Amino acid sequence: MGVVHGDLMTLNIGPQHPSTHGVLRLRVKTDGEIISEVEPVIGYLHRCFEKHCENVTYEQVIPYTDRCDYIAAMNNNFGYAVAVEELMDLHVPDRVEHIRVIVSELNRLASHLLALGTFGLDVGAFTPFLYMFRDRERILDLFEVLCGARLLYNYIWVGGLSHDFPKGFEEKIIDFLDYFEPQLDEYNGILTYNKIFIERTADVGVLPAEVAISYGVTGPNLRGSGVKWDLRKDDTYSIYEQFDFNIPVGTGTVGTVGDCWDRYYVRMLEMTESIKIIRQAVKALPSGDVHQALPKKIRPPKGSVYKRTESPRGDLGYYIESDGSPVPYRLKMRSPAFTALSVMGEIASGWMMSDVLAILGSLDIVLGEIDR
Amino acid sequence: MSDEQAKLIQEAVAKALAGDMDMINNIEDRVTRSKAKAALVKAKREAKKSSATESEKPTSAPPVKPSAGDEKLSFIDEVVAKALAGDMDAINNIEDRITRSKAKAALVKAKREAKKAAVTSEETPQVESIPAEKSLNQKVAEAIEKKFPSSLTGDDVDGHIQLKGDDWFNIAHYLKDNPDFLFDSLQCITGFDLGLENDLEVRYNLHSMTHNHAIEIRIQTDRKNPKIPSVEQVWRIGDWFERETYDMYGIIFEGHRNMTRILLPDDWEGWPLLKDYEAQETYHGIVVPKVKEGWE
Amino acid sequence: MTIDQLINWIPFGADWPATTFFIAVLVCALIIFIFIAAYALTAIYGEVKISSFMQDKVGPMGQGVGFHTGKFGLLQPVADALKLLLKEDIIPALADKKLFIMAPFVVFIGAFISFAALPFNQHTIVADLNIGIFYILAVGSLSVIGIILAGWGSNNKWSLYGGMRSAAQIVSYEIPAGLSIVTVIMLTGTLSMQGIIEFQTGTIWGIFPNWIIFNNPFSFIAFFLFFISGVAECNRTPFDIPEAESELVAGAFTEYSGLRYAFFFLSEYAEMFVVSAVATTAFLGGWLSPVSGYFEGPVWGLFWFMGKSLFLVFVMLWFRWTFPRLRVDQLMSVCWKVFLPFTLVNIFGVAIWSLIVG
Amino acid sequence: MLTGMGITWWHMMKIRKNNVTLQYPEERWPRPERNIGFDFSEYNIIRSRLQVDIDDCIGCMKCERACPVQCIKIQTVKSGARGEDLQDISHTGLTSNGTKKALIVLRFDIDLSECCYCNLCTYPCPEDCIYMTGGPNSNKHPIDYEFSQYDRNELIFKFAKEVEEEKMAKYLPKKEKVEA
Repeated sequence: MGVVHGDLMTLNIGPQHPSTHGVLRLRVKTDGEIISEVEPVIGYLHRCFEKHCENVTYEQVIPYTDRCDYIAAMNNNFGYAVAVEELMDLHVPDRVEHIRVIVSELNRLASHLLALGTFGLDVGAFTPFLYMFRDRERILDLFEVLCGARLLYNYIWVGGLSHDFPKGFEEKIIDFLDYFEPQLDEYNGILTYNKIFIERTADVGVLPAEVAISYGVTGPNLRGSGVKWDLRKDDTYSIYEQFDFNIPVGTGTVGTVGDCWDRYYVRMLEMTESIKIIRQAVKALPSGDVHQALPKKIRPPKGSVYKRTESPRGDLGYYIESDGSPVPYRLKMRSPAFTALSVMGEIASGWMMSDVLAILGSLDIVLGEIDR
Repeated sequence: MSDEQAKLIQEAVAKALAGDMDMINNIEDRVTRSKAKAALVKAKREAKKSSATESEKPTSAPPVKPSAGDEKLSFIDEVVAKALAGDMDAINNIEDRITRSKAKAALVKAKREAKKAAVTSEETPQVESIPAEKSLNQKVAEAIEKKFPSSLTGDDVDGHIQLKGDDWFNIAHYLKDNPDFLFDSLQCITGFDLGLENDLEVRYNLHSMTHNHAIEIRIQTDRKNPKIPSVEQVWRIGDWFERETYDMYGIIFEGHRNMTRILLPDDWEGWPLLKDYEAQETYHGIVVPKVKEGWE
Repeated sequence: MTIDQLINWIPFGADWPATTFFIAVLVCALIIFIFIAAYALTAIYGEVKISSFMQDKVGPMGQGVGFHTGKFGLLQPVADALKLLLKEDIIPALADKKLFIMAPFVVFIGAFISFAALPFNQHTIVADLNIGIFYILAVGSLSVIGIILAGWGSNNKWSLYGGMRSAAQIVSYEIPAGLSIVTVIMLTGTLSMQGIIEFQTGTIWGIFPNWIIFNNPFSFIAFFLFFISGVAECNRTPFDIPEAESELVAGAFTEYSGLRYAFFFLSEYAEMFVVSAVATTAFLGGWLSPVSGYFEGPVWGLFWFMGKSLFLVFVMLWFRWTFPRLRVDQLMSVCWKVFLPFTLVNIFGVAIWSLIVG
Repeated sequence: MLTGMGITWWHMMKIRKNNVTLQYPEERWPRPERNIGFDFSEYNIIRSRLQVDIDDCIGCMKCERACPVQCIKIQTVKSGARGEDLQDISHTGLTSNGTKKALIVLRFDIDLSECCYCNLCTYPCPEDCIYMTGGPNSNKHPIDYEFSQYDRNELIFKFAKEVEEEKMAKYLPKKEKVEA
């Protein structure tokens, strides 16, 4: 792009930058506006999650998984619980399965709202961010009623749940969904089809499908590039096969397939899908006791398991090796944001300064999950 | 212990085994008498064990517990066997409370084993009924064996495939390009420390987007200088996963273009996830563990 | 109440002409400064309050305990002013001292001087220059120098970015603004602000006020062009790239705090007011009342003038909370590839129009 | 372009009261349930602060084991007779639901600066004497989430009863007394 090449200056989009979604440093080589090379530097938020897990029993690992991806803590718990249950081949009553699906889909809504809001902020639109956070507040209130906490829930346990739905909770969820559905096309009106927004995001940071697969990118970023891959459908866990929902895929309506706008729009469509799932799950909610299958002492048999679930950012994989003791021998968490950030170096070089941040925002990374 | 004392003890034990206990009882020196008694008990136990082995019951009787008197154990076995056959009163009318509870526990254990045996027996027929479709792992293992002889180490292939590290790079290429495998996405690389002295292991979870099937490949390297060929060129995500495994385990991936730490600061000593890792006291003068008085 | 009326109004003015002139100028400057300060604070409060309505937030509410910001947060501007005055003025160690200190004042002077030619009322104008509008446009570009000084002076890469960007932006948007004013001058024939407003008296077909905006289709387009390039000139969204929070932290003003930052703040709002004032004078008939017969007179004039320009300032606020930000190269391409040809066509159009219509 | 402006205009005109900002000093949390219709006593739990009724605590240390960050420290000593009331060190022998206490709790500290508020300790407690204040437990202890301190060490909440040294010496295990 740039014809005039002065000597390259390295610039640190440093750990304390307003739009790096956490503590991330981008070491950037640039000669003015055009950025020729981006190298993300991570590790500022490393809390040795995996070393902790080797000294803590299976029940006590759950508050740690919350703190990895603190924006979608329910999905983390869910992924971990499903992995350990497969290790112990423990079967969970139906009501627990339904509640788990409802709760993690609600958390997916909250996480997407945050992702789209901050993406709007990176591109400069300030108001949609506040609209989205106003609605996210409602979901957090619901979670607060359910398990006391707004962000780090420690709600889904291995083998069941910590609390059951309080009386009248289902109606509240339905009220929220009825309120929330029309808001979506309000966001579309103010941001998605806004000419300047389209100009800023179409054809920016295009991520071709093979590059995405080779970089292990998953979730909305991969679906934005046109690959129809969603763990809830392709490698079903829990009871997702009982619900019918389709998987939105980037089609390049505005720019080319796989640009920032596609990734943004895939998340927007995914929200409508999640609403569909929640409605079906609430309608089909059976009765039963959620504490029934909670094992007294979790001692999985020797062996290892690698289980993947669909978190709002992509494939959240848990590799757990147990040696029969109540403490995991080795626990590795494959974080989707980690792979999404690794592709940053590839697709963000050659763009302008403000585009690099727009691409970063569209990848929707969470540093807690990257640095573990 | 002088030798005549030893002789005296052996003699006393021999007599006691034959049933005449008073020889042992009237050894006046307290120490030798207790030694003799100990020797007697040991002798008895050997005798018991030798007799117990040939009388091993065909049914999955509860394993012989060395506790309590030996004859009591065989009594429990019979009672449990009877209870298994359905006649419960044998157990109920054991008057001595301890043995009755032991018998009941043994019964429960026996039942559970019986159930488990039944469950596995149901499963196994399914697998045998479709022998034609060999599991994916076997197919991959055979393919690798054909192309790269002597690179498979482990034989048990159902859970994972154990490989030797040396030509892992072209195996990886082969796995990626082979039309009926097409493992185009490397899901996760997990470093693994098998134990304090034995070696390190790296586990690759591969997945194919088109065929939607997945396998796990494990490669072991020794602990002193762990070296594994890098697959960074094959799957681009390998770059960061390998750097993280290096960061945590110290496994050096040859051929990796930028083998540096990714999460920890570059000048951090030690590999944190090894089992024998001690955190360094201070890092650039900052005391690592948080000091807090009024606690501990 | 121009300066010369003021001069002969001062009692002992005749024998020391120089000092009386100086006093008169001083008095006018003071009045304008107070006006700007008051206007800026209310504009800040307005922006925060209106934006909070637009965004479903509560905005500065002040009820209850402790020294809060008054009933509806009315004391918020006072709180802001106090904060800015009392905050410590940090000068970065490696900063280029002279430039760093000079920058905010240069920017403020740029905005402050152009108040001299704004016609608040039929006869309340500080200096009714006969080249009024040309003077304002010329002086308006002075603040660019200030921003570049700030960018270079604070010696950090980010503010340098901000400085360079705003320089490119303001300079390039001066041209479409200037050219769209040319269309107005072609109609009115005079450069002086009062003259322009005189031209717009009377009505077209009895009901429409004879404002230039309704005069002909070309000048209608010229109004929007002028207004949007005016928005770009004072760095407001969607063109607020120099101090884009999400990219350059605060652009050229990152290192400033306390009083110096206050001056930047004041000059930004003053610049907004100047642009909207010029837009109202040139296109919306300054202090003329929309219903040509009634509501005349000096007080009404002031009301109309302030009403129109404050409405335009409100529209600028409205822009800010609705639109995302343009990228720098898009900004440039919009200016050179879209606005410039349009304005040239406008000039050509107005020329033909005035020929035909006469 | 204009649709966007339309939306902000419509929002401005229709000033709705259900915005979610909470005026902290005046509207203390739990705020009147404005938009979700749940009175805070119907919450399952509220994660505010850990509180321990030391009279009910039988010193079983289950909460200490359940804590993922090991921020609870308990020391107990065998009391003379099971369930016996020891007035001078205000040790109640019986808990509120009648179980006899065999241990005297010398030290029950929770370091709330390290506590991660995951509420895992309240589930295994047989006497339900460790709980989060407020919400469903507000009858036991009103809600309290404003306990910030200036010094980190003051965040170590000591729930055991303060007793002078020589009074407690009587109950320390005999042989320890001999050496001291």
